[in-house]
Amino acid sequence: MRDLFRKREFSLFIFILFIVFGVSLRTPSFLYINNFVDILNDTAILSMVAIGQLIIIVTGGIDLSVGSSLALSGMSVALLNQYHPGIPIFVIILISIAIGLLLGSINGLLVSRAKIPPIITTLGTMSIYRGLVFVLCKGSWVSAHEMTETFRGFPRSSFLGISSLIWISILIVILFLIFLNLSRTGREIYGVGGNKIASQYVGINLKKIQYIVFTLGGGITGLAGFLWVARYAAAQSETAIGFEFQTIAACVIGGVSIAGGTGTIIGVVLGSFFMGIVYNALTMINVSPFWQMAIQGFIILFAIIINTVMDKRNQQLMLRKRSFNE
Amino acid sequence: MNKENRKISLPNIIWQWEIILLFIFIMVVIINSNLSPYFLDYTNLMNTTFNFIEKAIIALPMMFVIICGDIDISVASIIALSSVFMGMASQAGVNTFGLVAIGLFAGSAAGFLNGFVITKFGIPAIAVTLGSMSLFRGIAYVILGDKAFTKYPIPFAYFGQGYIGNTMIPFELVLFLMLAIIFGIILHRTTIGRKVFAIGNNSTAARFSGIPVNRVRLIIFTVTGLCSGLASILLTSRIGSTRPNIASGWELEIITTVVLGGVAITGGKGNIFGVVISIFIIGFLKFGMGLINIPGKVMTIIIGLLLILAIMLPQLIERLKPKNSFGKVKK
Amino acid sequence: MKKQKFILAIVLIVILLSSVVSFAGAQEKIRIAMLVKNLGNAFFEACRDGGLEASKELGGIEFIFQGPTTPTAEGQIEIIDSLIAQKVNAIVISANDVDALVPVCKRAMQSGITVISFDSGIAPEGRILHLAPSSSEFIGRSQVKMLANLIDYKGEIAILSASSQATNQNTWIEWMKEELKEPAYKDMSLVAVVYGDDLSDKSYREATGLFKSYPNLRGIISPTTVGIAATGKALEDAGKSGKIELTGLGLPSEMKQYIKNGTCRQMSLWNPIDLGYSSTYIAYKLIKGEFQGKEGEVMKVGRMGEIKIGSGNEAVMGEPYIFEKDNIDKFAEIY
Amino acid sequence: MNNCIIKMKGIKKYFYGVKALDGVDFQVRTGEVHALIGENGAGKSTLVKILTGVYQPTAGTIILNHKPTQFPSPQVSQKAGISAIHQEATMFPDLSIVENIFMGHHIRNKANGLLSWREMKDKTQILLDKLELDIRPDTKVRNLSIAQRHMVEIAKALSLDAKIVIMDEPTSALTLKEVEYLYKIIRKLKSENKAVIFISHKFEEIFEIADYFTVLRDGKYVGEGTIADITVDKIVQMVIGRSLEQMYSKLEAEQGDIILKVENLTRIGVFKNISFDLHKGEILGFFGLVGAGRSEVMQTIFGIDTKTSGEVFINGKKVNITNPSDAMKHGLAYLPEDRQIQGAILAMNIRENITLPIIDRTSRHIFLDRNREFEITDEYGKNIEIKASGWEQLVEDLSGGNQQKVVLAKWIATKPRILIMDEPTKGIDVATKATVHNFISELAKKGIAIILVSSELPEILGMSNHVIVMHEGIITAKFTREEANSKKIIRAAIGSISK
Repeated sequence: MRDLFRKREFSLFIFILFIVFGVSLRTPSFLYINNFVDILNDTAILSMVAIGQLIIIVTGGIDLSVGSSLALSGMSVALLNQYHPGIPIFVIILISIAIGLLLGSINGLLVSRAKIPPIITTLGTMSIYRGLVFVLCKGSWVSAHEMTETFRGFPRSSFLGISSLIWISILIVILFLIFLNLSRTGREIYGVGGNKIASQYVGINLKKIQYIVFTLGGGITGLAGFLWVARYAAAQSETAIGFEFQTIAACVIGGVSIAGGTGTIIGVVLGSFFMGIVYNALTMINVSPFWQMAIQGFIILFAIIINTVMDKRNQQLMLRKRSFNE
Repeated sequence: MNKENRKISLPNIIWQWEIILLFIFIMVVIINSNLSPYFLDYTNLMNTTFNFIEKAIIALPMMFVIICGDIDISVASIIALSSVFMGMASQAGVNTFGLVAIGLFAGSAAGFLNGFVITKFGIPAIAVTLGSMSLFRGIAYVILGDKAFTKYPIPFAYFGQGYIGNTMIPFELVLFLMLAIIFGIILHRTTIGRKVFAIGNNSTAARFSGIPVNRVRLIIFTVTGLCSGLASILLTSRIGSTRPNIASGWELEIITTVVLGGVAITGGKGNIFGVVISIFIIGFLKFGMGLINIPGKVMTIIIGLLLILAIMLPQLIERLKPKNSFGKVKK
Repeated sequence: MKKQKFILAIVLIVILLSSVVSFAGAQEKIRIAMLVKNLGNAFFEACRDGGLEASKELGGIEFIFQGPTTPTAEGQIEIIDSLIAQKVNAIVISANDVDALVPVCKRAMQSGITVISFDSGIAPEGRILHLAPSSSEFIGRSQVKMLANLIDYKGEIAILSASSQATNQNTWIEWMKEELKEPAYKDMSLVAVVYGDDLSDKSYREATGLFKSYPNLRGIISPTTVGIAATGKALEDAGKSGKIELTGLGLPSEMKQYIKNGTCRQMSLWNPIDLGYSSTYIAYKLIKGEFQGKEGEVMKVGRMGEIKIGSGNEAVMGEPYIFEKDNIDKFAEIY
Repeated sequence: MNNCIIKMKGIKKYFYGVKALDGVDFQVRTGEVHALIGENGAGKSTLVKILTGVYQPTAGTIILNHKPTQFPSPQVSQKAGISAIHQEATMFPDLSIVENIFMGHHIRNKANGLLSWREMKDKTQILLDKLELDIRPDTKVRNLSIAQRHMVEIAKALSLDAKIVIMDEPTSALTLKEVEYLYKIIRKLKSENKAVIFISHKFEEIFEIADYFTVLRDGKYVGEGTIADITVDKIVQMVIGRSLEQMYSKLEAEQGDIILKVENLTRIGVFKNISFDLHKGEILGFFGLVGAGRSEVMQTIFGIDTKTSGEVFINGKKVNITNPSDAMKHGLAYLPEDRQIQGAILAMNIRENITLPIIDRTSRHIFLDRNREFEITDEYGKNIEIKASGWEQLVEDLSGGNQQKVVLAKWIATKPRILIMDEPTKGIDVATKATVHNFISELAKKGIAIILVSSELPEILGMSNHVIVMHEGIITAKFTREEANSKKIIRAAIGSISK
């Protein structure tokens, strides 16, 4: 039990409850179940892509290209839908995942084979993919009436009263919980991030792991691309611009160490949820729109500092405990 | 390969990298002048420097930041923040001299805040500046809202629009070249530079050797803020107005420039010549592409490709070299 | 060896790109550059089509279409610099900043380039004339009138704009507020102005925030295409179609869906093709010296008929067109 | 020899032209505990890394079960039944013990292919019980003591169920009790007809547990034989190529006044109540097992870590040292334990390394003065006999011994009055070791006060005027040179002397 309290996830959870409580004092409607469903809908895509970002950051990498690859795969399937409305929705979904996997694997190859540091690789592909979106759509948009009803309606179509958007994100969370905790490759991802030399000694293939995380991350991003354009019923060349920073922020708030080796799915999901609540709360309690960005920045900084300070305190406590045992 | 050859290997690599960059630069000039008759025109070339010198001025301290093994993605937001403070002061009737002081001070203060949080709490720079990126620009939005500051004293316009005497050489360009010389001397010829390289290569050993690692990093972040403030003065002066969204997206362009200049993102390696050449490569490349009216979004593809290809190039060369029989012992 | 390959690669890339670029051509023609707020914006794509139409009609024009990657003044300045260097004959700009472009446009005019602004203007010192799609006052006031009709002059309303920095939007909002002061609107109150930054997701979120924070909200005005479409989608998703009325300025092609299903019963916009056509036409005639660009002058602008230059060298093209269920199909085909 | 499980012939390994191994032959039989003996830097660890697939040999053949084999990766080696406890920390600090033990070969549920944590946890529990370690299997390794970490490493090797188990200095951080358990485990492995390669430079251990030995020196094969047929003296001869007496050339130095006085220095959770005096010209030895807290004490004195309480006096004056540059101002110098991480900056050249701590003094104002740097490097580098092609050579291209000399020269160049040396001869070859020892003696003779932290008993005994022994953060014994002997020191180091 005491371990539970010491966990970052737990303190983040408490922090979230605190904010929810504070906001609901001012705006009781914040507590309505509908509002939470909306927040879930809003954070579904963020938490999915943040999980992709998580597995990359855990290996000590970073992916700045998620916003661009999301836009590229989203634009591709939107155009596909516009010109071939007959293609069934599940094929569209598969294609969006496939495009994402392709874009991710390009990153993965550049990082693992060409040995370009992840931050540079994805800085480059970020511009390349974003530019390709523009080339692909020739500057024009795909808008609501150019999409088929099933395409547009997919994220909202509900099953057991919950939208498929949320279902998909739950599915991704579960799949990746299993992958990260119950598969060898999943654990090796943590191994690589924790200690590269040690993981070499136990025979983990670093290149393979790097390739896998970027590719998988790309796959999620690709799927998110479809969900994004379908949900907002618009594919534009500016789609998801700056989204990479949001996913990184969700990870950092969720307690993922930017240096690699640590970070949990639950933490990231909470981190995304936290961002969603902050966004939602800021609009609900009528904070001036001009304050939003400053408050977000402040909260990110605050969360990071608290995380670090708590971590250091825990380590001190651990040391103290050990010295008393003697 | 024997020891004798490896002796000068590091300068060798840098030398090679500069050769590559210089070569790319020449290619850019040749191709551009073939594609457009307007490229090789003294006035045009001078005037186009206005468009990248402000970024270049931040690229100089950014080079120090990255050599130290850190990164600062809040620089563009610092530009917005300083510009807003200058705008406020200008509305209140502060003169040109005062505005410059305020711009520099606001930039340094923001940079100091970054450095302070990074060194005090030991948080990776990328995480801190990710937060401060929103915070600084956010403050600019808070102050400005949907307004813009447009009233600046007339002499203030000189910084971003003026030329040196009757020549067509922009004041900005001269200022940048002077700063490049100063930063180059600091990096390669002074104890500060030596310390920066030591920190970037191995911050633990540097600390054990009595180098005040955190103080040096704090100073570098503050100087980065200072230079962002300076860039803000030039930009504000050049466009004569302040909006909270100015310079958006510059942080990544600046980092791209520095990395293309051969500064290792993992720290410890870099050279002023590489960065200066890289600044002009990207600047002239964009200008040349602009002359044949390639859309900006297509330019980003080319710059992205250039970045990746250029970074891959030394490895490709390495791979083509006959394999020596020695393994690697690197940790 | 490797270096040679590298040169080859660069050369190939450049060749590839120059084939993408269709504008590079003969030098004898009159070159008119249209510079828009940013690339990848459907509204400006339609303006480009108008510009191309005018170029074809007038003949002997090389039409250049350019815009920065992000809607900022410094991005536009960079492009203007390269246009000056290319010695184009005219620049037609929709500006991201009224004042910031003045110095560089002055320089352009000094080097003999005809500079006019359209859609979103530059301050008078920086251009010969400005072609407004419609008078800002008229746009602002008519928006409020349109919404008031939809909600019977009663209830809370909100505005969802583009970015807080968009100058033309801000002017319209000022006029909307002005109009709301009239006694006819005593039962209406403007509760919020929010900004979607012309991003679908942010506009969508802001719109949803509006419904939640103001349960009694009756109407939303969104004077920007991305914003109005995202609000339409948000209303549809929240099941608020018909409960909250939506109006504003939007491209018919983007809004067809929401106008057809009644989420947005009425909205208006001027014809961006006409706007692009007229501004290109005027630029050409100014170069040829057939128009003087003087206050009070009446210009004969091709198929658009006569346009008069008003005070401050501002010309107004016409009134915005109102789109409804009945006519949306026709226009959605065009722009 | 039909039960020969692995045979290595003519193994060579060069690192950038430095010969780490030069034609080594090595063979191990099943059911045998084979001691691989040699000084630090003799090539033992390199040989182990070739066996485990971490390094590829430059030349030579490996024959496994009478078939020529190659180990291109650690995985191949593991699959072939070789597991190893490496000397360096090869742990994942943020992961649990279970995870550390099973990383790379997690157990999967046969039915669904997913990891079976329960089975792994159970197995870990069994392993921990076997080693009598009272820790929960899901404890993070970060929270373990050094000795516990080593035990986990051993558990990890055992979990692999390997045919050949390599133990590279497994006992360096263990207490006597834990060492006994280790012996038990080794005997059990032997009875299961497995081969154990046991690397140690503690002869008493070798004679206790090993059956057979192979000696390496300077990367070369020296000889092999059965333990029963050899004496300690003979092995020592083989290992060092000369007799023990020659090794330590302690010059008697005049001992002066107290220069450094430490009183009740405490850093919570790390060490407490450390008090000692250091005289001019004295060599004060600090002995203890890995993780006893010696380096931490020194780093606190040098201002790298902050103390919780206690006082430090230099020349009778109380000083407050909060960072290394303060410490240097008071005439302190600290040669750290980890040469490659804390000591040298590998990617910089010799000149830049040696002048780094005194860079502000060699420069003219803030401008670097390369000539002066060169002069200083030349002076100190030649003095300590650094072998390099020039002062512009990168430190990473030097041999371990020469790297250490660079670090030593760097600190001597600060002209310290008090020199703290943390494992100054760790991992360097015999010849260099002797140079370093001579050098230390000479420094002491010049009146410099020296603290020598070492885990090598002969070094401590051979060099020190006084010996302080630490165990788990406290001083357990202090001896004069005359009182000190290996038995007393070891007993204090494993904590059997009460405070």
